Amino acid sequence: MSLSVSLHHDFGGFALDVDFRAPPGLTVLFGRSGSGKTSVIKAVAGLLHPDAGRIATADRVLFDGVTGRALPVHRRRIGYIFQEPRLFPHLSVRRNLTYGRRFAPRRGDRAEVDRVVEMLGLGALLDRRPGGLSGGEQSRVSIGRALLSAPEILLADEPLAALDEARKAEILPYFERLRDETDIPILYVSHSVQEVARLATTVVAMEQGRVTRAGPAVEVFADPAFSPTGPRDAGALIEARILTHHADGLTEVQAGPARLHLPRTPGTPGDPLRLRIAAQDVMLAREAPQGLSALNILPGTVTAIREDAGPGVLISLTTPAGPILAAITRRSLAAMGLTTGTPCHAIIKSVAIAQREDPRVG
Amino acid sequence: MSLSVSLHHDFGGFALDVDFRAPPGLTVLFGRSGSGKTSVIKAVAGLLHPDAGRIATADRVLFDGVTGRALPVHRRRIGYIFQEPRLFPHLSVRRNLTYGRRFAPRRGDRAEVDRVVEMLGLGALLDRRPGGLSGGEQSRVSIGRALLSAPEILLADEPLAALDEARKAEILPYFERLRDETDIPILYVSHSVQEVARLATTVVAMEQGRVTRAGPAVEVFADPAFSPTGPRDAGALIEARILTHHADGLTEVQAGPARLHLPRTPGTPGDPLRLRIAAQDVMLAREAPQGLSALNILPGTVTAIREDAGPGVLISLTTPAGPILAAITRRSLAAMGLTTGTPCHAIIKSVAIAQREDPRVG
Amino acid sequence: MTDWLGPEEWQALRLSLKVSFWAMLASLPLGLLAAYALSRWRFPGRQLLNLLIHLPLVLPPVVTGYLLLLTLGARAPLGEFLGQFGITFAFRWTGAALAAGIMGFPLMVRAIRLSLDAVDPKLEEAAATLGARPLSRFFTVTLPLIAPGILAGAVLSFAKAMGEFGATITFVSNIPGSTQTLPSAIYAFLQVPGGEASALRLVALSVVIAMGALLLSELLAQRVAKRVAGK
Amino acid sequence: MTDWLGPEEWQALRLSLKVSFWAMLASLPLGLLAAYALSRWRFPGRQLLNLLIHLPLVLPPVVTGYLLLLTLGARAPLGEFLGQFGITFAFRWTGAALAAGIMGFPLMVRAIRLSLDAVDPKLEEAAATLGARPLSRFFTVTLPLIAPGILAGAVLSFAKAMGEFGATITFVSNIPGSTQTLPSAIYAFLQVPGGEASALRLVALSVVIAMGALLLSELLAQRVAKRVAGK
Amino acid sequence: TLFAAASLKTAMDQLEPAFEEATGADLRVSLAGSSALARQIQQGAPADVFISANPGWMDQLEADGLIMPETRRDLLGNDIVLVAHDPDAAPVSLNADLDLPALLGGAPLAMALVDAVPAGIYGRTALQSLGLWDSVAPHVAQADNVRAALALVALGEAPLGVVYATDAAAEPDVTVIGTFPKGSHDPILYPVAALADSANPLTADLLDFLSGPEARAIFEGQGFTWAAD
Ligand SMILES: Nc1ncnc2c1ncn2[C@@H]1O[C@H](COP(=O)(O)OP(=O)(O)OP(=O)(O)O)[C@@H](O)[C@H]1O
Ligand SMILES: Nc1ncnc2c1ncn2[C@@H]1O[C@H](COP(=O)(O)OP(=O)(O)OP(=O)(O)O)[C@@H](O)[C@H]1O
Ligand SMILES: [Mg+2]
Ligand SMILES: [Mg+2]
Repeated sequence: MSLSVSLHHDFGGFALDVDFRAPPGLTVLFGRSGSGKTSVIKAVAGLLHPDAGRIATADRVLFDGVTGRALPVHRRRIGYIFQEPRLFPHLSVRRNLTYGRRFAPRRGDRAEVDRVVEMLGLGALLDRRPGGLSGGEQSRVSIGRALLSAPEILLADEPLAALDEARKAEILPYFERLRDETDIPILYVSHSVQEVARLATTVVAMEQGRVTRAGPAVEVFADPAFSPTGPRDAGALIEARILTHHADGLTEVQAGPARLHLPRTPGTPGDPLRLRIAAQDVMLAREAPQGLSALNILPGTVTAIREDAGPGVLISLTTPAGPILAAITRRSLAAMGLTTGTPCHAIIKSVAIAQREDPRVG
Repeated sequence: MSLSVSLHHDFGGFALDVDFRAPPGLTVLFGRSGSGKTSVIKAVAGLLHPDAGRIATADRVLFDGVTGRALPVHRRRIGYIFQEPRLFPHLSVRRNLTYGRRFAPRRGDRAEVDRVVEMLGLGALLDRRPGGLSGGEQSRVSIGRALLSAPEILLADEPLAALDEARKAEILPYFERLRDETDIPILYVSHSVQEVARLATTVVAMEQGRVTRAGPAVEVFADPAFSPTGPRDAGALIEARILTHHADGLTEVQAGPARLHLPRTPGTPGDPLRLRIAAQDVMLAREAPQGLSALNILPGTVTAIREDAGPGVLISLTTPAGPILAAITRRSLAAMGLTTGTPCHAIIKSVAIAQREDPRVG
Repeated sequence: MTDWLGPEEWQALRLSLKVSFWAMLASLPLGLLAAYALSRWRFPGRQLLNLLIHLPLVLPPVVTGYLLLLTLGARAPLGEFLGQFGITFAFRWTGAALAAGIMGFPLMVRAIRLSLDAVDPKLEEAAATLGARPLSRFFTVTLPLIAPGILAGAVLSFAKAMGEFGATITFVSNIPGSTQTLPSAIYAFLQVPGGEASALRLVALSVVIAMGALLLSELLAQRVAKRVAGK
Repeated sequence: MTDWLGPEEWQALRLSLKVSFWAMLASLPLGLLAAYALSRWRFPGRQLLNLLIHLPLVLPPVVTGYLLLLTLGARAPLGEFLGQFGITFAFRWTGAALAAGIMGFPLMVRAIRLSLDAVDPKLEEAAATLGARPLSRFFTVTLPLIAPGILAGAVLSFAKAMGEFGATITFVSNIPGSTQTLPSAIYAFLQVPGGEASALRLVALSVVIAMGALLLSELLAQRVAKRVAGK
Repeated sequence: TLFAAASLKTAMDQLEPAFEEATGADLRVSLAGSSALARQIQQGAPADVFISANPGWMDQLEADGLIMPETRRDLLGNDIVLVAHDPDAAPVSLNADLDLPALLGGAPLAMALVDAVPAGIYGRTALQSLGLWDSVAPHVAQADNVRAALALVALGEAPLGVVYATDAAAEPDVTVIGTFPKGSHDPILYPVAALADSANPLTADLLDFLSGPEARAIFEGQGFTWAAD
């Protein structure tokens, strides 16, 4: 289901003025500290009453600035993972987790609770109270609490910021599954390019209370002009499909007519898969190189060269697998004599492709 | 100044049992959520009274479990950046920031306040109260508050977790300067490998309340057995020295007898520099490759091969620049026929080296 | 014990306990409501309500008792009206409880209100996002969090009721067995020369009872605090 | 106004204001200390102190006044002892203030203590890590955060003092100009036939004053709350 | 300073300016319950003259040596009466045949505290000596003082009450339906005395003034009887 958000609010000193559509899937709100991400989410949740605007899903109007009607928070059926944990201090972890269940119209099965507890590694903490939990433990409980309330809209405000990489890698697939297997619109705030690349269906970039860029993640990421946190985080997204799992632990995928190797990735042949190829991880060569440890070498043609202030340049290439970006130095650009239209080879280490945080990979 | 921490504490259900020395510089506490990092820091701060142990710097005993003497918190002269912001709700941002100054024996100059405010981008918020600040704004104020209290020990518990990359990049150099230019022991908790690699003088890895590994960062990172969050985060640290800044934006550095190129890095020729070369970013070739966009190719010899469960293997190499790690696939290992003692070339994209989060780089 | 206390005193003690207990219990829901209204709602007449609640504190108890007599006495319009439904206060222990409850009401409301004001609204917000209706929110989040204030309010109200006598005796008089409470008995003893010793005995008794109530409430409050602190 | 009130009543009003004001003001530091001790320190005799503070609530006011008379009267050892230092309470307005202060003390301590209990100890910890000594911590962090409780305590104490008379009249009698407060005057009026109208006038007066104090405290509390909420 | 029972307030309000006019002195009158005043005197109150509504307290003070016994005299007298709320209530004769419970019709009889407050004690003694007490005792609502008892009758909460004649006379909403015979109870007396500690030169003047004709007129105006008669 899609969610459309249009709102204007004046905080006195800070004005929020956004208008975007979050199509089905997961929409990432991306932007610097203080750019208004949490405020947008609060408005969707009903905790901020905007001066004007309209917030609606396909079948429900949550807020209408014209009529002034606002659905009360508790009837919006949202799951909100707050930026800070906000746990109920007087309830055990278990009762925090299941708090929303009793209000849910369709109450998930008990097995769902066990699954979420398992995924978040909260099994040993169920009878503790939030007071004594570590920071990361608290934020995991808060994730679980929102997920278990059977929401029809999920709002996640930097849910993984306080967690270690291994823990993140255990939780990310859950969000992927939510994105792929349910119809719930998800608004997700994150500062991590990796998280964004991995999860985003749509990216909404914000700056000073305004949307500066919004669109499908694949498009936004293929654009050399979009480098969310400086050019070194540029990278293209490639849609692929699993072909086979090899005995030596590699998974071969089909991306357009091209085939790529990556570390074993869960899924059965035929499953779709999204790969992010960071511009930094791509090397270019005029001739097809030999005897390299890199397994993936794609022929391609330079379509654009973007030079910025720094010593690096961003090269856009078309390859059989799709458009990709490569970040190389000016010096290499000159040495290799690349210009628009030059054919060349993109060398990608297999282990560099793909879903970075997953420890099962690599 | 160095800090030695030895403590035992039983929470009932969770036992903390650590013993490590933090030599001068910055010591990173690294470990999964719930491994006891915050508890260690709290004990140093005096907010947790351990059952037993001893915490002392070269000239002061903070806690002595034998005599039972514990220096009161306010006399420990610490600056503690808490995991959550913990701002004083009734004070303006300005008065939050300067709260510790009046208690400091040597009161920093006013310019110091301005510098910190500037670095943290808090200029526009000084007269606001914490209540209305965004998550990232709050955590920046809390960083500033601790830094401005003129501490003699700095404790930072995931200080940058809530910040965007650009903001992190503005703050990290401040910690570097503290590390390099003052004598203050710094305990720093972080889940980010990049932060750790960039800042750590010493790494203390924790698991379930125990120290599993402690030592100088360079050593720990060169060890293929140390992969803090799974093998894909392995990477070696190389100590280098700036040689020249080239006109095309590259900085040439000397690492042992080898020379490497990296994007413009601040500093004057002769300045020492630490580089992290992620194992993932290293490609291997039996023959010296030609016509590649990669600028840095180091000859080397395989010294060890570590195979784990996954499809990847970690190769340790000696190179003129120092020991480095390369992560390649089993398939490539087989195809290239690498074994201990095999000479080969390590190919490193210049842009992949170095201090990743700094936007001035790249 | 029965030796030490005369039968009338014994009766006064029992009655005092009954009156104080019911005064406290009956005030609780109203006190909660009033505290909630004052703390959370903005409505015209809010300050008037606030003042009204504080009145018994400001007025000499006799005046409060007299006003009660004027409004709820058997001959007063409201009193007669309620009397038709079998609700009478005049010269009944219920009247004593009412007077005591009213005298303790400002104390109870204040205590609860202070606790309410200290509840982090973010937690109620969180409950709302999880689908809890206002009433559920109140019972599952707010109420447990203000438990210390409720306890404090209850014990203040109870203690006040154990000591109240000015309004009570003015409103419902002093009828042994139906409205003679401990404080009235104490007062009576103090009116006659040489009655101090007898008065002291009863004073000691009410002190012991109040101490018990106080200790109990402290104990409960500690438990609640521990739970909330997550220990 | 001066027409409407007789000179004695006018005097009683002034005295009541003085007595209530000083009762409140002098209780404040002690109330703070007692509340802090009860909330934060664990010491033997803690529950005894707690009970002692609550006593005036439980005891009939006459008894409290009598006990004061017995301990601090001109003939009592402690009273004589203090008298040597020029501190006398007996039959002075200071005694009225003392009695009123004591009667309001449990209310004040409770209010402050509830606020204290609600202060997040993490903020005090943060202040400590920043080098603030316990006393600085208290004044820069705790005190501003419990301001609502202090205000509530102060207004309760003031209101109680404006209405108190049982203990006051028993302790310091009812001497116009030195110990006759509004409530005592009201009491006296109520003792004679036809005094109701006069009493009512004084009652209205004290209600108006208490209302003023209440409104003021609410206003201040709102300001404080806004500041803390970060608006 | 004069300590006087609170029930004398109206009289004192008139006496005070009269005395001040006569002597040019400043008289201060503290009005409170006799018990409170007596205790304060025991604790060294700075009073010069005490008028008690209760001879018992004066006896107590005398026993304690706190008054000058030679100055003690009974100043005022009073009667107790049966009052009714109903303005048309027929007068009754107070004797053993009176069926008080029937008159009450199940409603209470308002009195002051029958064991503690003088008016209550006098009333109880009178009813006892008339043989009415046992039948009426269960119906007695005891107020903390006469005024409160009177208020109960005035408001109609109690149809009947036993109060001082002085109070009944001043309350328009009650009707006196009977006066208890003098012999049915101890004489109702308001003793006055100078206090032993009094060093005030005007004390004697005040005592004289209180017994003087001007004071007598004022007291009798309030319905008190002159005890010296
Ligand atoms: N009072 C307590 N009672 C029981 N267990 C406790 C208590 N305090 C802390 N713990 C447990 O001790 C462990 C370590 O907590 P700590 O806060 O030090 O973790 P951490 O390493 O900082 O984790 P994170 O990265 O999530 O912040 C946690 O599992 C926590 O639940
Ligand atoms: N009540 C308020 N009054 C004034 N300014 C406010 C108020 N509430 C929020 N703001 C400002 O609005 C801006 C956006 O806040 P918001 O919490 O939406 O930021 P954010 O994008 O979530 O940032 P972060 O990544 O730091 O959490 C901030 O600069 C904040 O200070
Ligand atoms: Mg935010
Ligand atoms: Mg922690």
